[in-house]
Amino acid sequence: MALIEINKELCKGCELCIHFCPKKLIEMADGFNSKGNRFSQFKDSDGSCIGCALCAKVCPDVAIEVWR
Amino acid sequence: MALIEINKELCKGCELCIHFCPKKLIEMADGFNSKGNRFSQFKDSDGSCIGCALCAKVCPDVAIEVWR
Amino acid sequence: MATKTLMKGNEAIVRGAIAGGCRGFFGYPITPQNEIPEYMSALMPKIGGAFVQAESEVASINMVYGAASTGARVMTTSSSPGISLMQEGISYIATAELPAVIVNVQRGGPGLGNIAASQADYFQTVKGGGHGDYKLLTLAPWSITECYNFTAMAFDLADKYRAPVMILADAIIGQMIEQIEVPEKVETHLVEKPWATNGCKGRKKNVINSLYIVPKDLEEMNLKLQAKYALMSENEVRFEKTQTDDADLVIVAYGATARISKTAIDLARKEGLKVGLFRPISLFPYPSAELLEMAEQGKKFLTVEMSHGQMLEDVKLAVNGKAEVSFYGRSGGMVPNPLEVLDKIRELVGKSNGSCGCGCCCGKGKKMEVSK
Amino acid sequence: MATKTLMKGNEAIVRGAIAGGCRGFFGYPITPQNEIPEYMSALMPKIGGAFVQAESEVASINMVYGAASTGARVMTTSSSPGISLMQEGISYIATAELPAVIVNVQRGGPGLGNIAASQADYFQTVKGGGHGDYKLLTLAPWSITECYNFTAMAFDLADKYRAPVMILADAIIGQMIEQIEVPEKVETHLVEKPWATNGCKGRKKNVINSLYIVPKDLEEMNLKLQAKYALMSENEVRFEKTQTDDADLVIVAYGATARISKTAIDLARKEGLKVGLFRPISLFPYPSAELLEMAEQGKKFLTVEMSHGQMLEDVKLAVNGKAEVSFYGRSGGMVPNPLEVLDKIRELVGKSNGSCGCGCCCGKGKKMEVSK
Amino acid sequence: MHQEVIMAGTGGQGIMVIGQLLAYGAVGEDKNVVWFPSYGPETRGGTADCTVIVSDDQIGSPVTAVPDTLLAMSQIQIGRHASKIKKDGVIFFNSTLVDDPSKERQDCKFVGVPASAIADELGNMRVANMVMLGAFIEITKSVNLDSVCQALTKVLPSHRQDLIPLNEAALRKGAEFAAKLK
Amino acid sequence: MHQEVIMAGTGGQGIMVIGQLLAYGAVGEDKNVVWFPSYGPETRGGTADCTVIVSDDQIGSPVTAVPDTLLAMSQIQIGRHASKIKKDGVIFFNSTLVDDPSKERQDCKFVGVPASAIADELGNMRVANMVMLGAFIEITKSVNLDSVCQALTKVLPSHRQDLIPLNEAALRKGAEFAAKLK
Amino acid sequence: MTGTKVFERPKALSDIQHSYCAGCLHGVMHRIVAEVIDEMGLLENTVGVCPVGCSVFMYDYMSCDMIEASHGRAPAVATGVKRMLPDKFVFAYQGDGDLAAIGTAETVHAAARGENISVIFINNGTYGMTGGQMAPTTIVGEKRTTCPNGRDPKTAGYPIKVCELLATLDGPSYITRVAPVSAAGINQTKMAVKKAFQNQLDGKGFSFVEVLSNCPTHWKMKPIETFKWIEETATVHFPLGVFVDR
Amino acid sequence: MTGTKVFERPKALSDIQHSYCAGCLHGVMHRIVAEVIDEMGLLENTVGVCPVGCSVFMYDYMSCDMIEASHGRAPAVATGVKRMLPDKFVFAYQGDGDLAAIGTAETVHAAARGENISVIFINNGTYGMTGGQMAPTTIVGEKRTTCPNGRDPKTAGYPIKVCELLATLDGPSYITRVAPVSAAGINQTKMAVKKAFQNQLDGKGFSFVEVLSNCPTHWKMKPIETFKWIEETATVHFPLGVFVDR
Ligand SMILES: Cc1ncc(C[n+]2csc(CCOP(=O)(O)OP(=O)(O)O)c2C)c(N)n1
Ligand SMILES: Cc1ncc(C[n+]2csc(CCOP(=O)(O)OP(=O)(O)O)c2C)c(N)n1
Ligand code: SF4
Ligand code: SF4
Ligand code: SF4
Ligand code: SF4
Ligand code: SF4
Ligand code: SF4
Ligand SMILES: [Mg+2]
Ligand SMILES: [Mg+2]
Repeated sequence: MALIEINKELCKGCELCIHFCPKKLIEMADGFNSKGNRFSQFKDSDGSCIGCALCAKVCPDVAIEVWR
Repeated sequence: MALIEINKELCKGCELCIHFCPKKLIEMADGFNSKGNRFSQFKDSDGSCIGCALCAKVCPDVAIEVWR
Repeated sequence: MATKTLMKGNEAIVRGAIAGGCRGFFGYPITPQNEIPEYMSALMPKIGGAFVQAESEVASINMVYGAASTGARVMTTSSSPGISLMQEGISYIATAELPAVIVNVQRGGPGLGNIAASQADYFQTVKGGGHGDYKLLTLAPWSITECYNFTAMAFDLADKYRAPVMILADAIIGQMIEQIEVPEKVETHLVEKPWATNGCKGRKKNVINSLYIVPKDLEEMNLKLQAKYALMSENEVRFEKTQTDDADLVIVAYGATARISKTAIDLARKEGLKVGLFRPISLFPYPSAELLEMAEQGKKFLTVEMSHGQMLEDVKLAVNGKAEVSFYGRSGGMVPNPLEVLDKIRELVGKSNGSCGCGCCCGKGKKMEVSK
Repeated sequence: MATKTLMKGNEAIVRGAIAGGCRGFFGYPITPQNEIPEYMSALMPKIGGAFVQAESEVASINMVYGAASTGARVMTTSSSPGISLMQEGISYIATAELPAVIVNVQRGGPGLGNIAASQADYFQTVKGGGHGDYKLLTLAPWSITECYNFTAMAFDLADKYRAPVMILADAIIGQMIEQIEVPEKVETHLVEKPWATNGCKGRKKNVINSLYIVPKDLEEMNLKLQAKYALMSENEVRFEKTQTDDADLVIVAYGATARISKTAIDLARKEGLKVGLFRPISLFPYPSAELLEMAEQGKKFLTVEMSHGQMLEDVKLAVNGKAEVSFYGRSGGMVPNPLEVLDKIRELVGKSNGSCGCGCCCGKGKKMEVSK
Repeated sequence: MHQEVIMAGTGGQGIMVIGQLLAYGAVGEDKNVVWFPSYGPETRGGTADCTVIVSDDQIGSPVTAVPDTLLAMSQIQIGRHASKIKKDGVIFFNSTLVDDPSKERQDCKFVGVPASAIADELGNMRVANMVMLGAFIEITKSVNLDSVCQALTKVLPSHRQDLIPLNEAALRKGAEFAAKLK
Repeated sequence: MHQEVIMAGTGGQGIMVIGQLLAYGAVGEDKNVVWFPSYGPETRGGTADCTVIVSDDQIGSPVTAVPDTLLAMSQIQIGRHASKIKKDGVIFFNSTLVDDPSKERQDCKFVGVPASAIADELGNMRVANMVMLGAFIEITKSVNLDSVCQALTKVLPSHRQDLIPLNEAALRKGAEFAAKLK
Repeated sequence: MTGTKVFERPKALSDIQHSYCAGCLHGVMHRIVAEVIDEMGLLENTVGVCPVGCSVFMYDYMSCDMIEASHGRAPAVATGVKRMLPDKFVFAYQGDGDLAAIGTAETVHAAARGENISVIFINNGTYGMTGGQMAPTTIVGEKRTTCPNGRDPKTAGYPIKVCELLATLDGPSYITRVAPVSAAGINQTKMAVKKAFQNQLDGKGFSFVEVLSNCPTHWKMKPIETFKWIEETATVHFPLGVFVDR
Repeated sequence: MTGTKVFERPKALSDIQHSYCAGCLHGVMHRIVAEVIDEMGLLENTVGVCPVGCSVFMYDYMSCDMIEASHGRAPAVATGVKRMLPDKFVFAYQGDGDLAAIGTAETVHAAARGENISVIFINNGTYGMTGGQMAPTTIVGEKRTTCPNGRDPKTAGYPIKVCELLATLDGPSYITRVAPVSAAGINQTKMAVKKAFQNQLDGKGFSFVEVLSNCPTHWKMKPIETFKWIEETATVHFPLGVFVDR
C-alpha cells in the first residue's frame, strides 16, 4: 500500500499533481499556508495510491514524497 | 578584332589574367610601375584576342579594359 | 491646453521622445526600464516609426548607429549592465558625429547588482566609459515632467551638435509615478542633415565613419570633437539653485538625490540652518563656474549621491581647493532618506574647521558614511 | 644568470605572464597587440596551459570570469575598442572579487580610430568604464623590462586583493623592441583560494556571484570593495621621481610619454632649466599624496599625455588648487616628440604668474596645444 | 493633509495596483501624489513594496523616512517595515496570513483585516489587496473610496477590466469591515 | 655614437625586417637600441615605417624628433619624411622606384641605391630591402655588416631561413654599391 | 511511515525553496538536473553555471558549486571553467532570452568548438524575469509585452529553432529537444539530461538539451493549460527529437 | 581605339585604387558588387555598410553612400538603416572574422528577422587584416598565426558553415555559396549577387551570398594557387550551391 506526503509549506497550489494523478487522489485544501498560498492535499480513503510518483515528478516545488 | 588595355599603374602583377587568358596573350613585363609593382602586358601579335574579357573579370584591380 | 495626468517616468521618457521627433527605437529588455521598450513597441508603429527589439544591447547601439546615419531621430534605452555593453558603440557614434539619444535608467551595481536605484554610472557617463577622448552631453531629470521635457529636448541637442546625448536617470525616476502637465506640443528644431547616408542622389557620396588611419587626421577629428565639447560647455550648462544665496552649506546633488536633499533642506531650514541646493542638470557640461563662484563666496559643499563619490570629483575639480567639500552617499540600491541627509547637514553646518571627517577629502580613495 | 636579449613589448607581456604563473589565456585578435595571442597560442600548450581564441572580446572576458572562478591564474588582452566591449564583464569580475589580469595596449581613438599609440583610455581604466563603483588596480609600464615584470607581478596583486588588475600599455610600448634582462625566475606568491568553484568535495559549496538583490547586501558588498580600494591606496601606490628635488617644474607622465618627457627633460637640463619627472606607475591607486607634497613645496606641474587631458584631472585633484597644473597633449595616434615637450617646458619655466595659457586650468572643457 | 504610506507584499499580491489606485484616487481629488515601487527580481515570490505619498503641498523626496502608515499583505513584511513607522502610526495587516503582530510596536495602532478570507468569500483570492485598500481608506480617510473606485478603469489592465465590479465590491467590503472596527 | 634612423616603405617591402636586423646587429655589438614600427592597417599596400635608435648611451624617447637618417623604399616616403631629417642628415632612397628627390632638401646628403634592380638581378625582388640596408650600413657605419648578417637567423621567420644566403648576398651587394659611391 | 521512500528531494537540491511561480517548469528542471547529479554521483565534482533570467538564483537552489554568469555568457563562462578544470563536470543552465538572444554568439561558438560541457536550454518563449517580453523563440502571432498585437514576422521576424541551428555544426555530440509536460515527457527529459551529462564524462564534447518549458505567469494560463499548449502548439513549431547523437 | 568597349571600370567603383594585396579576391568582389549596382541602376539609391577587416576601406572604393560599421555589427547597422529607409537599397559586406565570429549574434538575428537587406560574406578562412589568425571558418589542420601547428579540433573546434547554419532559419529568402575562382564561378558569383539584390527590391527579405575567397598573403600562396586550393579543398568543406531560395 503506497502513499504520498505533501509538504503544505512548499506547495504553491499549481494543481499539476492533481491533474497528473491517475487515481485522482489529490485535491486542493481549503485555506492557505503561511506564505499565503493555496495548497493541495492527499485524499486516499481506500488506499488506492499505486505509488507511481507521477504527482511527485511533476511537482515544480518538490513538495511531494512517495512511499511504497 | 578584339583587344585589351592593361593599366600598368593599376596592375599589381598578380598574374591571374595570365592564367585566365584562354589564348595566353598576357605576360609579365620587365620593370616596375611607379608603385614598385611588377605588371603584366598584352601581347597579341596576330590579333587572336577573342575579347572574352576573362582577363578583365578576374583582375582584382580592375586594371584591364576590353574592346571588341 | 496642457493636460495634467499621472505618469510613470519610463512612460514620460517614451512620450517625450515621440514629442521630440523620435521615429526609431532599438532596445533590449532590462529592469528597471522595461516599460520603455514596451510602450515603444505599441506606439512606434502607430506613428509610422520603427521599433526593433534587438538581440542585445550591443546590437541596439549599432542599430542606432545605422539608423542615426540616415538622419532620422532615433534612440535606445537600457540600464547599467546594458549600457556597459554599449560602450564601444557609443564611442563610435561620438566619433562618427551621429545625433542619437541614449537613456540609462541606472540600477544597483557593480556587476549584476540589483534593480534598485543608483547613481554609480556617473563616471561611466561623463568621463567616458568607452575608449578615447569623447564626451556625452548628459541631462539628469529629477521629475516626471523633466523626464518628458529633457528627452524631447535631447533630440534637438543631439542634432544641434551632431553628438550622442545621454539621459541619466535611475530606478526611482524611471519607476516613479507623479503628476505631469503634458504640453500640447513640443517645439522641435529640425535641422538639415546633408551628411546623412540616404542615397547620393543629386550630390556626391556621403560616408559615416570613425576610422582615421593617419594619426594626423584622427588628431584633427579629436580637435574637432574637443572644440564641440568646448562649445557645449559655453552653451549647454544647465543647473538649478535653490536657497543658496544666504546658505553656509550648499548641497550638490542631481536627479533623485536632489529631490531627497530638497526635503532635507526644508527640514534643516526649519531648524534655522542656512542650507541651499545646487542641482546640476547637465552633468556634462558640468556647471563648474557656478560652483567656483559660490566657493569663492566662502560656502561649504556637501555632495549627496547614490554612489561612493563620483560627481564628488567634479565638484572638487570645480572648486579647486577653494572650499571644503564633504560627501554623503549610499550605494547598491540603498537610497538615502531625508533624515540621513539632515543628520549630515547638522553635523556640517556651524562646524568651522577643515576636515569633515568623511574621509573623502584626503585625496586617497573615498570612505563613506552609512547611517546605521 | 639573467639573459640579456631584445624583445618586443607584446612578447615581454606574454613571457612575464607565464613567469607570473598565467595558465589560461582567452583573447581575440586586435592590432596592436596581436603578438600576444599569437605567442600564447604557441606557448600555452607547451606549459600545459589553456589557450582559447574567443569569438569576441565579450566572450574573452567572460571566459576569464569562468576560468578565474576556478582559482587559476588567467588573463585576457586587447586594445581600446575591444576593452570597451569588456566593460560589463570587468564590472562583474570586480564585483565577484575574481583575480584576473587584463592588458590594454591602447590605440588611437575614439571609435575605430587607428592603430597608433594613445593614452586616451585612462578615464575608462581608472574611473570605471563599466557600471557601478569599482576600481581597477592599474600598472603602466614604460619599458620592455617593465612589461615583463609588471605583468608577472599583476598576477600576485590580483590574487592578493581578489581583484582584476589592468596593465595599461600603448602601441609604442607593445610594438617597441629593446633590450631586456630576463630574470632566471620570478618570485610568485601563490595563495590559497578557498572560495574557488572547483567542486565542493570536503567543503560546503562555493558560489561566484555579483547579484545582491537586497540593496543592503549590495551596499555591504560595495563597502567591502571600497575598503579593498582604500587598502590598495595604502599599499600599492607606485611611482618614480627623477630630478624632482631641485625642480621648479615637474612633468607628470606615464608610459611612453614619460620616456619622451625624460629625453625632453635631459635637453632642458642642458639648458639649465630645473625640470624633473614624476612618473606614476600605479594609475589606480594614484600617487596623489606625493604630488600634493611637491605642490606644497611650490613646484609647478606639466602633465604630458597622448590624450586631451585625462590623467590631468587626477593631478589637479591631487594638488587640490595648491599648484599650477599645465597640460600638453597629442591625440589620435600622434605622439609628442621630445622637442615639442621641450618647447612647452621653455614656455613654462621661469614664467611666474598663474595662467599657463594652455586653457586647461579654466575648469571648463580642455583646449590643447598642438605644435604646428 | 500629508500621508506617507508603505504598502508591502510579495509579487503577485497586487501591491503595486492598490498603491496606484490610491495615487489615482488622490489625483482625482487634486492632491499631489508620488508613487514608487521596489521589488525583487522574481515576477512572483519576491518582495514587492511601494511607497505612496499623498499631500496637499508639493512633494519633494519620493523616499519616506518615517512613514505614517504600513499596509502589509503577509507576515514577513511586518518584520521588514514595522520598525520604520512613525510613533502613533497605523499598521494594517492581512490577518488571514499574519498572526497578531502588535508586539512588534507598542506605539502604533494595528488594524487586522482578514483580507484573504474576505476575498475568498467574494470568490477570488486575488482581490485581497483591494480589501486591504478599502480598509486603509476607510480609516485613514486620505481619499474618498469613490475616487478610488473611479480610478479602477485607469489602473486595471485592459484584460482585467471585466473584473472591475469584483474589485469594487472588494474595496467596499474592506471599508465596511474597517468601519465596524471603530 | 647615437644614430636615429627612420626606415619607410609600404607593407610587404620588408621595412620592419631590416629595421630589426639593424637593431639585432647593434645589440650584437653591445650597443643600446630601440626599434618601433608604425603602419597603416593593410597587411599590404599601407605605409610601413619603423624608427631605429642605436646608441652607446641609455635611450630615453623611442620617438625621434630629428632623425639623422632616412631610408625610403619608394617615392611617397620621401615626401612624408624628408623634411624631418636633421641638417646634413643622409637620405637613402631606392633609385629604381624613386626619381631623384634631391630638390626636396638642399641641406641633406642623398644616396640613391637601385635596390629593386639589384634585387631583381639576384633573382628575388623581395630582397630590395636588404640591398638598401647594406648600403645604409656601409655609409653610416652604425654597425658592422657581419653583425647584421649574423642577426639574419634571429630575424627571418623559420620558413624563410633557407633564404639567408640570398639575403646576405643582397646585404653585401648593397654595401658594395655604396662603397663605390665614396 | 510505512513502506520505503521511493521519491524524495535530491541531495543536489539545497533546502532553499525556489521562488518560481506556481507551476513553473524551472522547478521541475532543477529537480531533474539535481536527480541526475545525484544518480551519477557528481555532486562534489560539479561546477554549474546559471544564467540571468528567472533561474538567476539557481546558485541558491543547488548544493554544488555554482557560478552566476552575466546575461547570455554562460557558455563562455563554462568554457573558461572547463578549460582550467577538464576533469570536473561543468553544466550551464540557460533561458531562451539568455541563450538564443544576447548569448547567440557564445552558444554557437561553444558548440562549434565542441566544448566538453553540457547545456540545459529552457525554452519558454518569453523573457520571464523581465516581465514577459518577446523572445527569439516566441511563436509568430503570440502576444508578448513587446509584441502586444502578437509577433508579426514582417517586423519581428521568425522564431529561432536552436537545436536545428546547432545541428549544422560539427562540434556537438548530442542535441535533443524534449518536453516535460507528460509522464513520458518527464522521463524522456531526465534521460536526455543524463545522456548529456554522460557524454561529457565520456569526453564526447558539447551536449545540448532544449526543454520546451512554460511561463504560466506571462502566458497568462493555468499551469495545466501551459502543458496542453506545449503539447499541442509548441511541439508543432519546435519538433521533439534527437538532432545530433555521435 | 577600334571596336566598342565591352569591359570597363563600373561607375559604382570610385577611382581610388584599393590597397588589397596582389591577387586578393576582395578586389574582384568589389567590382562585381559595383557592376550589379550599375546594372540595376541602384547607385543613387544605395547605402552600403562595410566591415572591420581588410575591406574596412570599402567606403573609399565605392561611389555610393557608405557606412563603416564596428567590427561584426554590420547586420545591426544595416538593420538600423533599412528600418528608417525601407525604400533604399542596403547591403552589408563582411569578412568571416567579422560576420562569423564577433558578429555571430547580429548575423543570426538579422537573418531570423528576415531583415530586407543583402549580405555579401567573404570567407577567406582567416583574419586577413590583423595578420592571418585563425577564423571560425579555418579548416581543420590549416596553419594560422593563432594555430601555428594547424587547427586542432580538440582545442579549437570545427569551422562553421554559415550558409548551412542560416538555412535553418525561416527569415532568409536566399542563401547561396559561390567561388569566383573560375570563369564560370565568377559569372555565377555575379548572378548570385544580382539575385540577392533583386530579392531586396522585391521585398523578399534577408539574402546572403557566401563567397569562398582567398588570402594569398596569409595563406602564403601565389594567387593562382589560392584559386586551385579553393576549387580542390575549400569547396569540399564548404560545398557550393543554393541553400535557400523562396
Ligand atoms: C546585459 C543585460 N541585459 C539585459 C538584462 C535584463 N534581463 C534579465 S533576465 C533577461 C531575460 C530573461 O529571459 P530568459 O533568458 O528567457 O529567462 P526566463 O526568465 O524566461 O527563464 C533579461 C533581458 C540583464 N540582466 N543584463
Ligand atoms: C572590437 C574589435 N575587435 C577586434 C578588432 C580587430 N580586427 C580588425 S579586422 C579583424 C578581423 C578581420 O578578419 P575578417 O573579418 O575575416 O576580414 P578579412 O581581413 O579576412 O577580410 C579584427 C579581429 C577590431 N577592430 N575591433
Ligand atoms: S503516487 Fe501516483 S497514485 Fe499516488 S498520489 Fe501520486 S500520482 Fe496518485
Ligand atoms: S504540484 Fe506541487 S506545488 Fe503544485 S499543487 Fe501539487 S504539491 Fe502543490
Ligand atoms: S579578352 Fe580574353 S582573349 Fe583577350 S586577352 Fe583577355 S582573356 Fe585573353
Ligand atoms: S590580373 Fe590585373 S593585377 Fe593581376 S596581373 Fe593581370 S592586370 Fe595585373
Ligand atoms: S515568470 Fe514565468 S518563467 Fe519566471 S518563474 Fe514565473 S512562470 Fe516561471
Ligand atoms: S591580407 Fe589577405 S585578405 Fe587582406 S588584402 Fe591581403 S590578401 Fe586580401
Ligand atoms: Mg525564457
Ligand atoms: Mg577573413
